[in-house]
Amino acid sequence: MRRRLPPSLLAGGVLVALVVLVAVVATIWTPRNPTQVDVVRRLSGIGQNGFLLGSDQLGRDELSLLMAGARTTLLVGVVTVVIAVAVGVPLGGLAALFGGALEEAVMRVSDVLLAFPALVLAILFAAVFRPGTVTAMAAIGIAFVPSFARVVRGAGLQVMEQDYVTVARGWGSGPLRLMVRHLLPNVGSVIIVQATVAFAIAILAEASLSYLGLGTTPGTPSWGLMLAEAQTYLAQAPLLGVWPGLCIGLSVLGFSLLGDGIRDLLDPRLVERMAQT
Amino acid sequence: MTAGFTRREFLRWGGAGVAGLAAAELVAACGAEGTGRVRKDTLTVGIVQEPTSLDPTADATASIALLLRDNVYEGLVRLSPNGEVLPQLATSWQRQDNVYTFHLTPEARWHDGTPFTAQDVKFSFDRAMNPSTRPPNPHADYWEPVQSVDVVDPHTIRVTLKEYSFNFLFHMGAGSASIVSPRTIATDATHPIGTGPFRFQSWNHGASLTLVRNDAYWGRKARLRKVVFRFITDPTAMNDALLTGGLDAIGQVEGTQQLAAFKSNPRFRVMEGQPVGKVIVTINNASGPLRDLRVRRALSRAVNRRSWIEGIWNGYAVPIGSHACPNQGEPYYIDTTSINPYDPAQARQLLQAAGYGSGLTLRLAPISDFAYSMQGAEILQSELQEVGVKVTQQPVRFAEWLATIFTGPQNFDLTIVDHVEERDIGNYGNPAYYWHYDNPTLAGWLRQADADPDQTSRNALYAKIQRTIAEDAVNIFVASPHSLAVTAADVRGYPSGAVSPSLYLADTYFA
Amino acid sequence: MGPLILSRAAGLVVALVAASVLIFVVVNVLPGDPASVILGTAATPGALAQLRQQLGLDQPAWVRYLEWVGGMLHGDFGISPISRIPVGPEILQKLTVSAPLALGGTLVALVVAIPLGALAGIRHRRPSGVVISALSLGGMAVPAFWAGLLLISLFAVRLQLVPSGGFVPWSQDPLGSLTSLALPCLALGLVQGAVLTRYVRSAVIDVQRQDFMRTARAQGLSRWQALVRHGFRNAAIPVVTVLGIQLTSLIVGAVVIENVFDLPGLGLLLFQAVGNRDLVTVQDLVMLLTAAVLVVNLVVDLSYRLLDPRIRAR
Amino acid sequence: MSAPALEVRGLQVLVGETEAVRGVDFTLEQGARTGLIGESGSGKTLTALAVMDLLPDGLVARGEIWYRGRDLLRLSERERSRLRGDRLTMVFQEPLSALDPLMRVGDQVAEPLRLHRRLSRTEARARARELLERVQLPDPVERLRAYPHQLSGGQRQRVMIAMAVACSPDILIADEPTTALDVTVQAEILALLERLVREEGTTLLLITHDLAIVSQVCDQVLVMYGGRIVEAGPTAEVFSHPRHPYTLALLEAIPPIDQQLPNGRLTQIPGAVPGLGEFPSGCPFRTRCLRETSCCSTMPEMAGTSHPVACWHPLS
Amino acid sequence: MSSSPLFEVRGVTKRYRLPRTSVFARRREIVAVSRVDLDLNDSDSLGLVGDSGAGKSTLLRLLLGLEPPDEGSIRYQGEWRRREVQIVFQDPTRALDPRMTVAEIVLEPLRVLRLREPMSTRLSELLDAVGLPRAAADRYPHEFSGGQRQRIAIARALAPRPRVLLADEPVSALDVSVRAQILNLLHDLRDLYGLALVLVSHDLSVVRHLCDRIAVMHRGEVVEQQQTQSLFTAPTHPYTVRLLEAIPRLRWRPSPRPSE
Repeated sequence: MRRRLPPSLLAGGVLVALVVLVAVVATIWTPRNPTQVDVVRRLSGIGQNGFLLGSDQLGRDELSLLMAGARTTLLVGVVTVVIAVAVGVPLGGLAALFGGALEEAVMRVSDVLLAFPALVLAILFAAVFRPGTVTAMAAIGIAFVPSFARVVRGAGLQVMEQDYVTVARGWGSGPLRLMVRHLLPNVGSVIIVQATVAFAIAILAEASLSYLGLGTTPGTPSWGLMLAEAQTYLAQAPLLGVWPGLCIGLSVLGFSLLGDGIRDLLDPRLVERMAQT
Repeated sequence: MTAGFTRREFLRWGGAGVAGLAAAELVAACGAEGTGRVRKDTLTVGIVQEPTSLDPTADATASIALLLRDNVYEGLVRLSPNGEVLPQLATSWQRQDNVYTFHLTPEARWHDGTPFTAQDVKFSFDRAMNPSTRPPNPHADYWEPVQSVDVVDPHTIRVTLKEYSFNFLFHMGAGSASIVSPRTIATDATHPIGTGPFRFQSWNHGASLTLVRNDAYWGRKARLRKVVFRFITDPTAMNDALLTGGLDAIGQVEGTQQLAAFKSNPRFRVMEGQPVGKVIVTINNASGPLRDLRVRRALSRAVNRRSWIEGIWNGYAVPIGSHACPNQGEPYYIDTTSINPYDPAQARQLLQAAGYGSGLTLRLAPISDFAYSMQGAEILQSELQEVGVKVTQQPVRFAEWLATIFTGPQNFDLTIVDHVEERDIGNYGNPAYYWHYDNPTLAGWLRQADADPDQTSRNALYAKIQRTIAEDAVNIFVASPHSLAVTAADVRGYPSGAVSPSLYLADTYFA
Repeated sequence: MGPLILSRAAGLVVALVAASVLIFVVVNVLPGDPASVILGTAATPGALAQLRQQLGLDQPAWVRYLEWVGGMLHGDFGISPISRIPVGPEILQKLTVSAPLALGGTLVALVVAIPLGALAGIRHRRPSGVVISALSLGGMAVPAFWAGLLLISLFAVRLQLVPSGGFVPWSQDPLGSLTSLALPCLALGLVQGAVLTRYVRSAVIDVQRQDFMRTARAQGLSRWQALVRHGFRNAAIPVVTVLGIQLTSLIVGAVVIENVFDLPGLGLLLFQAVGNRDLVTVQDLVMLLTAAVLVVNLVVDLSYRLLDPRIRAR
Repeated sequence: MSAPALEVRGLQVLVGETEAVRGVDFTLEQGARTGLIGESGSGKTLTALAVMDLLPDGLVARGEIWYRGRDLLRLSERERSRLRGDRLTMVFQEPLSALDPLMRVGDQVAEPLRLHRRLSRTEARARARELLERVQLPDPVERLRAYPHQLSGGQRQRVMIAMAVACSPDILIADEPTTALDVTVQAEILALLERLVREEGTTLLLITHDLAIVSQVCDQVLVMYGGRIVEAGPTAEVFSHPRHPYTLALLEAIPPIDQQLPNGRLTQIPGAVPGLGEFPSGCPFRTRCLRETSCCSTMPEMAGTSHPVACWHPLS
Repeated sequence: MSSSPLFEVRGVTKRYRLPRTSVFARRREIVAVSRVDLDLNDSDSLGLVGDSGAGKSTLLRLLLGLEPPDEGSIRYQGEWRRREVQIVFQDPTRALDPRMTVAEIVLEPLRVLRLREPMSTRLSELLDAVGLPRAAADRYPHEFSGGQRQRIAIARALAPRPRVLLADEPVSALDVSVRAQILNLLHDLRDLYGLALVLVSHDLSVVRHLCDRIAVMHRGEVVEQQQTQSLFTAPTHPYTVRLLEAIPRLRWRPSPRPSE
């Protein structure tokens, strides 16, 4: 069956690919050393003194900082999502599979965890451990766990109600087999959608934390940090407050669009609707 | 530990008014008084850091003294904005060798109406000196030279020192040397009772603190009826508040990048004061490669002071070469900036000679509460990278800095901090001090200098001390930032020097 | 409904206890001894021990936990070891900033999201609907603090209409207080509104697909009449359930926004308390925020049940 | 014979580029009960929705629908809503989802009365109670205050029917009204529907895939396949002498209830119903038909007067 | 014929507890199946009819062994119930894992039950038996029509060579024109493999067509159990009578014509 790709998938794919590309390029090359201070040429405008996007309050190259910032952003996104998936998916899967007391326990714990706003958790973590990228990633990742567990449980329960699972149980398929053979493959798309959405939220959360000085440590380029530093210079160099924000916004947009697109692509209801009308 | 190195001093730059020349303004303004229109009599001052408590002996936060010392609380003496010792509760005093006799004003009354007596001074000083009653504000060293405090009569008190101390009287102007009432000390944290020209009215946490004129003041009464301190942490917001009329004065200007705008605007007056404080990159002299003089010298030479002064203070700072700054509070200052000039090539050679030609990695712990420290870290990282030294940053909150770097395990290589305290060069005589500089000869010179009543020989000795510290490249000495204040154009008599720990507003008024 | 409220309330109590244990454990693993932080350079072993005793740190953990929880139940939130100020009144006072901020933000979000979302849902195939939903998607991608920065840069720095931050106390100048809250509420509300718009839109789209909407039109109602009489009420149910989640993220947004605009609210207090290692305040604040989220979720849950007779009956 | 109640000419329903209903003609005689038979995807529901002007967004109806001398497709949206629920009404398949879950049953039944008859709230409520009595809902007074989820499936469908007959419509379209119900309930609902229609002289269009129901209720029948009407005529005539191979195949594929098949096997139609837009050109049934010849690749017209059929090779 | 039946169901009752509506409310129970007695012999075909909620599907789950009855006993006399009792459901979309190919689906029971069969030969046999092309093996369920999906489900049920086939409304989700194909297939397979068949349907004509014996269920109970022919001619229970009367009958039928 041939289907038109959802436009959000294309737009999101392009944006995400762009971020990934920039991050990859930045690991080998940036126009200048992003941490190189050049006070004499600070606050250069666009194109001035050879700074394509200008320079910041310490004379660092804005473009190089942005490129290197993409690297940080992607790293945070990947690590948090991996943490959340690695913990949340098995928990949700087991809850759906076994039900009963286990499910009850998993759900209650995740209810309580959900009551902690992710950022509050991250602030707590920053206080308990040293503020830094690792702490931020761990906090955000843990904050995501309940939502993954819930989504996987919800989708898993639907799978468990399907007749093919009943048939498999009729043959005596064990929990492990049900999980590997039926549950995980069928909630896979849900996980992918959730992961892209989580990725977008992680980017936002990291930016907020870095802005507060609780995320990425200075010395490592980060969009949130750049915005924090730019705030003092809004009157002199308003663009310093625009570039990193745009980068954050576009990356988040990219991942949200990608998530939407994948959902549209995989949503059986939509497929049904297309076939019906 | 004898070091009087406290939060207050660090925060004076970070959180308090950096004042400047004020006395001249004060006199000049007197004639301009009202011609019919209603005189404004409430002054609103923007303050970056809110005090944590209103008891000047409670803890080391600089803004406690900034707002309350000389306004609400008084001491035996006070410091002028430029660091001269002026009479306060002690209207006069004599020194005979090691013994000071202070004559107290008989008219002073506490804000609760009880009379002020010499007993109150003895209570305050004994409390500060006795380890079991000593309040948390850690200025024990101010009373270190003191042998005993005796009440001669209700209005005379005698302080006997162990030996002559050049710095003793100066320190009696500090916030923690405020005289507190034994009857109200327990509640001073929230309802301060002092003897000063203003009395406390209200404290709206997170927003403002209000003082009103003490009409029963024993001395010259304040000219303002009311003073409101508004707490605004963000420098841009602070500047905006002044621009939009929400403030009459900024206690201290952090957003120096906007200073030009105020300077060119006739509605405002910018007061540039003396340089105050010593911003240094502290080197842990006991840590591995940093024990090597060549390495320390190399680090010093890798730093371009002009970059820092431009990048952080937009030019409002002067370079320093040793642990002293050119203001009247440190009269012994000499210029030592040529001892370790900016020279990356030589820095690289020195590192090569020390065996670190192939690279060196150092840990840097800037203090995240202070913008200068964080910005300095970025510059330092870049500059050291140029000479082949890799820096890994781990910012710490000030509280953590105190616990882990200043007093704690001291497991660090470099940190960046502003030593705002005046006349604190004595710390180089203490081998346990957090930079771990162990030089017994220099320690001897320091003791000798403090006990020397003769200004010429004392200053010569202090000059030798400053040079030695610079030559040993104990720390990287960067700059002394100017004290800066901005007020509305019609504000007169605003103190604009920051050698004094207080923002004394009794002489301030509107034109 | 009665037993339902009771059982939900029981669930809330269990969640609150679990949350308090979690917070207490996390906070009390904080490295660094609060006593030595307070004493700073003047710390002597004797003084440390004395202060610890004064702060009750020498007691076993469970005693301290029970005292903490017991105190809170009596409205006593303890005294900050740093400022020596009772935390309870402090929090109450900060609430005079944070509560209006959260309420204002919610209000802005609702005012933005409900009409725009409904319009986008009704016209989801037409250009105007697509534009709205694209805008809301864009709005979702904007970090609240960046929105704040942009608003500052426009309204405060360029136009100089409002201060770029800080707060004038209500008692001093109520109008000034409102002015200083205007931009923060806008920054918070616009971003939240963008998210909410998406939910309203999809709820309206979903409801239009429902069979009963076709039935309504079969009775002779026009498309618009059907939406007004049947559609919006039904669309409100999923939107209300989402409001709970929204409020959680609103609280998070407020913490950041208070930092951007330098507003002396709970968020700034929390941030500073963490910096000062003010354990008592941190512990109280996190508990309070968590409790707020849990209570809000409960209220949302109950009101959603009130709205829907299918669930009300059960 | 009076003028027909409804006359449909060349009706097409377009889903984007695809024709889901491909030119349909039929006439509903005044007071007649007509069955519209077809499998899923044959276009029968879309035909009904086109008549009611209830097509989902993005679907377009073309052709002519004549009602009382007016072509409905040329009326304004307002005029059509005025007819809907008053003169033309419809009963849907799924009575749970077709009722507003948040509104009391009484208010829903009263809605068409308030809208078209401008009755006051109390009048409408009184009428609603009468209507519920008429559809034999037990405890009508109590039921007025009930929400849809508190009723059983059969009761909900009675409510739907009450709404549909509230304004004594000219034409009532019932789309699979009993498919979601149990067999015993189905019989009651069909009996109710038939009785009401008979009493009021309402013209009924009953859409179903169940041939037995049509044979019980309807005097006329239309057979749809692949978006076209392939056979039409009086029910007895069409069922006992089907002329289209598809109609015959359908009838033969149903296991008889009253007798055992001699060989135990049913006549089966090969293949499956194609999806939308996948029907062959020409006669839509030709790929599954045993009588297919080359001429079947052009579309046969409906031919015949009382019992027309669209087939190149009709059964005699 | 063996003397003892394959399935011996005696006094079986199954209750379900509804989820708690609140911590204080007592959990309500519904009795899905109540005191049911049934026998099923080899090659028997039994129809289960009744309204929705009568307990037909629950009874099938009990026969399949997914859960134990609360009261009474179900005795299976064969060797290996998991292998020998297989099921076909109503909605083939829900019954096939969309992420597995037809080959994987059909062969899955052999893997789970660890049956040593030559997989590819068996696959071809099964596809042939249900009338699917062999090329179907590598495709996914969504590529097939409803009738074909039901054939896949039947192939899977046949894979482990069952003795009993349970069918829960196997044709009610299918188009009318496709129903006959599946009914004929079930008819043929039953005869070919000598399967015992338990067929649940609300459509009495389907049951009549495929089953020798019919059990009428009402509110969890089997109210009447008879040979098909006699049930239609002489129903005894009032509910059965009502059910039979309610069935819409085709009033006219084309007269049988000579086959083409």
